[in-house]
Amino acid sequence: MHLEQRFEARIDDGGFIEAKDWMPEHYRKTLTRQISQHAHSEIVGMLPEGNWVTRAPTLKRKAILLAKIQDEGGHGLYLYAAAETLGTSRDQLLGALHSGKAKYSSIFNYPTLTWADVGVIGWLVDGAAIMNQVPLCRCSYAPYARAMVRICREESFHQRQGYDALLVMMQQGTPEQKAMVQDAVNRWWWPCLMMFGPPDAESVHSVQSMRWGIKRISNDDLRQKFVDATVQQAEVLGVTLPDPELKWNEQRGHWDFGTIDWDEFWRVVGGDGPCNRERLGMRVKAWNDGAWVREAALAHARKQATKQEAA
Amino acid sequence: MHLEQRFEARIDDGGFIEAKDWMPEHYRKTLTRQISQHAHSEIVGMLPEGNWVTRAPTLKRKAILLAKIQDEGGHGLYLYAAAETLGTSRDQLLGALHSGKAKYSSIFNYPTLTWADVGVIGWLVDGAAIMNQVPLCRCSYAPYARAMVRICREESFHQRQGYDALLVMMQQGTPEQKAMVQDAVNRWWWPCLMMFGPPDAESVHSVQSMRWGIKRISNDDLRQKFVDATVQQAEVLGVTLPDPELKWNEQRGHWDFGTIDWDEFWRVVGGDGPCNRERLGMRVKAWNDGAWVREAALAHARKQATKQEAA
Amino acid sequence: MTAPSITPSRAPAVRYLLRLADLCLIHAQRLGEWCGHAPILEEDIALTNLSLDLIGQARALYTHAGRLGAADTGGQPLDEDQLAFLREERDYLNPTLVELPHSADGSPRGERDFAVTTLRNALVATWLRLAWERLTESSDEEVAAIAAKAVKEARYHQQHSADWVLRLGDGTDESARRMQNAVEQLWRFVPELFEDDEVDAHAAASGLGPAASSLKEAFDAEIAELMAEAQLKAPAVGVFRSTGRRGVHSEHLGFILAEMQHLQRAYPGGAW
Amino acid sequence: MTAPSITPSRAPAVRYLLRLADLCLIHAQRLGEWCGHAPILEEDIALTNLSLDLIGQARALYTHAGRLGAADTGGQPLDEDQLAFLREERDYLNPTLVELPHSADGSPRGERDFAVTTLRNALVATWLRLAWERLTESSDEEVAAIAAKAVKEARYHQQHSADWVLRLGDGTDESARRMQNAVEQLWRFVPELFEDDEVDAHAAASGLGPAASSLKEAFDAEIAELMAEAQLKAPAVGVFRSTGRRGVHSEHLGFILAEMQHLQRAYPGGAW
Repeated sequence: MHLEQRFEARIDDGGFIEAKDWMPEHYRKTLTRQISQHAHSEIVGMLPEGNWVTRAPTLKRKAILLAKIQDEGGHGLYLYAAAETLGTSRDQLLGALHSGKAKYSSIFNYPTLTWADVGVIGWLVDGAAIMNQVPLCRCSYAPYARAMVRICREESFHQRQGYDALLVMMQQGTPEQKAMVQDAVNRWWWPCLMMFGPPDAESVHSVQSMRWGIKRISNDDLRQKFVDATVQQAEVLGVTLPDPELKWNEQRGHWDFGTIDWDEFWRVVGGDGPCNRERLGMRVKAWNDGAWVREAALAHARKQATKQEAA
Repeated sequence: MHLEQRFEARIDDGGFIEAKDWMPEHYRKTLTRQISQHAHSEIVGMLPEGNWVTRAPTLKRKAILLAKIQDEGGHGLYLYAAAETLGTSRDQLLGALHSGKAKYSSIFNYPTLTWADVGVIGWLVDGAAIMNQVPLCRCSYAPYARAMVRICREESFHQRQGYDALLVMMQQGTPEQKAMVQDAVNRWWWPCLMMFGPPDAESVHSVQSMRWGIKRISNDDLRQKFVDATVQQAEVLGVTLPDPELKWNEQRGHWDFGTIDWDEFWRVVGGDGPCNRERLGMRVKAWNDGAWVREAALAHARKQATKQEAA
Repeated sequence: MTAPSITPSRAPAVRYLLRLADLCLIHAQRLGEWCGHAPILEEDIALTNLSLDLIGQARALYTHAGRLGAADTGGQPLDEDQLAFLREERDYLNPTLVELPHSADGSPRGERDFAVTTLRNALVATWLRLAWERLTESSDEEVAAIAAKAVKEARYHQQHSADWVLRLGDGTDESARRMQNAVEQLWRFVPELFEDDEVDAHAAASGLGPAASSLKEAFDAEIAELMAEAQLKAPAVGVFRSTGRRGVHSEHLGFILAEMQHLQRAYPGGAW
Repeated sequence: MTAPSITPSRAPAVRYLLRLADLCLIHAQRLGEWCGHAPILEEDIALTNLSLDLIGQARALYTHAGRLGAADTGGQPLDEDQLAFLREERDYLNPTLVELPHSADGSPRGERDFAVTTLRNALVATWLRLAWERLTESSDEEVAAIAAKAVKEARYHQQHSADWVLRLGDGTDESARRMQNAVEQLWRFVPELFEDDEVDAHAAASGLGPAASSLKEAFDAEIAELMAEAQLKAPAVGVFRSTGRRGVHSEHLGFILAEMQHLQRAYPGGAW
């Protein structure tokens, strides 16, 4: 009880837990699940954007896209490393992803159908991710919190770049380009609102996570914050958010919005979205196709070690 | 000696040899080699044109191209069937192709780099092929001669279609399209002249083949005939044939032309052309990848036969 | 001298014909990828022939859709090539099924798998034969005439591909495994073929052609019979519905179009 | 509002820079195909980083080539995107080596093989590092400045890819087999990297940069050492010479360009 009390006290004081500190098994498990899910999201998230690397319309946009994808890979790295501090190896975590046991953000099960989707992913998907992630910079588990600080900084950069790409198309582009942007917004808006997770009333893990400082703001509050921030950005951009019920509520001081199709959310989370099979299939394929490379790297390292010992 | 005399007499009379007739072993071998080489050329020839099926610029041209490739497959079929009448199976013949033992027309070791190449293949490559093949309609081996009658009819159709495609581009097209046609002619002209084979003085198989009515006109004579016919077509088309030495020789009543780079010819025949590896590699790959299909078809046929016997 | 995209009329009859034409075109385009690479020469010829027939059907439909569209918008009729090559992806209305790659795992750059091709050919040919049969009675005489020719081709396509489904389904263990895998890959894209919307409702009401849903019963019966004979098992159908016929495609179509449209886009004003 | 092709100046200095820029661009384009599919996450990041550096190098070179071209023709300078996206295939001047697919058998739609990618990365990075080193002394100050930055990147690229050649060449039997196969596939496209013509002669004479042939000795020595350490055997070099640097490419480049140029071609006058 002594250890657990000290842990609880530290949490209550708003202090941080380090990897070598004692922690309850459930805290460890919850964090491992959450951090690895986040890491998986970064690397699965490389796929829908990677889909446009060879077709980016200018060299500048191609460079920005490549840099962004590279950053996402980097985020994956930090996050796997943070999860590893909790005692599960990256290979184990990837095994759980590949077997379908672990989840990744369901947003990446939607397809990127036009170049505007790349911009919208920056603006809305990264925007929603930031809303979710900024509070995690104060997460009680220090290695995770530190990773999140760096990640959030880069994500806001990505968001600005995505928004800028859309702004150029909307302000200087052809009618076809403007229609392309609007079409992308229409397809991504609702799935982005789902990114904050189920309504608070149905959110399973929330109470304990709040208590432990792993989660600091509720799903619905984050979602509202996102809507409030986005409405104005959409106006500046000149696109219509595809929700006829969207309107300012003077009394609440917030934007009201329509009902989210939670059936769709659960369906896509459950594996029956437009691209679930493709995304997971691609990751598994990359892993399997790369097995010989990883084996060779190991074998080579072993040979080198043997040579050095002999010398 | 009796059989051989009767065979020789039939040839001398300009008569035909049928599959069931006696024939000298060397005649059989020479024909098998020639017919199978011709069959291989048809199926390898599907590749450079197949390269443009997904990119044909209009639906009409796509349909014409598909029909042409289908015809080439058909020619392959008749020719393998004709070769089989001489006692070698299609699988054996393909085995020789895949192992690199058998040859196919070296012209298909050049790449099709633009859409104009497809037209030029019709006009020049099929044009040269027809020059080579028309005399074979009177070949002493009847099954081959019959196949050639049908093939030549279709080939002249292809040639007209290729020429027509170029004519449209040259007469109604943009400057870029005209440049594309001229570029394709520049690249294909010399390899087409090589299609008639080495100069008569160096042609190994010619004498015996002439004697047997397998070959009826010499390489150099065919080549001259081709040049004479093509010069005027090029003029109508508005393209320049890439040979500064090309000029009318009043005395000979023929067009003189420059020296062919026979080093290049032998290099490409020998396997060191731009696409030799790719073409043969593709055929071998298609064959290997398709092994499970052919095995399944056989297995299914066996099952059906067993069922019918049991019934 | 420009080749920006054209936007076809959104009249229901035009959309109905474009759905059919786009199905034929994109299916043909995928089949064209096999040119010269089939497992046996006879099949190289057959796949090319299928592709050729489908292109012919698409051409007739585009030409007619272009005329109907002009009657709707009052402009010049769009010709077959403008419709085939100069639309944006969003305006292609083929079902998602025909744009999928031939690979065994659905990956866009994977190796072609003849099992996937074969099963899709059988599914599409069965659907098309049923559709063409009904279209021979279209209230639009031009459509009825196109269907009268096409239905004969579709019958052959169906027969040919069903024969292959049987051979491969009931061939070797390897071929059976590949065919069952193809079923798993493609099955979730089949329901879209029978999803009605206002375009179907309009076609059914006007007598232009059958609503998609009205082909389902016959299709299910024929395919069930074929699958049983080929010893293939149909997976359960989930809730997912692909949406190509409404212009929202998979990530694959963009690559198909980039390749297919390249010359028309790169040589504006060209004559071919 | 039109996007027909542009034709760059044919001045030797412009062609010299375009050869280099196109090498960087097409190499980067092929590397981009790996995005999200690498054998390990670190390598996903590294390949993306390589691609990114190469795009940066290409951009600087195109911009400068566009200005030199304008000085030659007297027109407006072509910008980096016009040069990168709006030329016909014939006007791309990259060596054929960088446009080859990643597949183990050289087939255009085959599966990517990391061995092929790795070996090519090492070959190209070695060549580029040698070229950039010499270009830091270019008589054209702008080129010298581009090279000064690029040479550092190229050093890292060479080191990184050489490390992988070693690991895979001297790893398992399987990896050694794949690497040796990659050598067989790529080797015949290497000689082109050292073939001089009038463009090289002009660059050497004017001090713009080294003639291709002048890089051969150092390249051969470094690659021979790497191959020996990785236990790979160099095949005999035949007479065949690829000709991409003269604008006559393999059948692969057309597909790369169709994909790469699609948006620029399909949305003429677009702002991105």
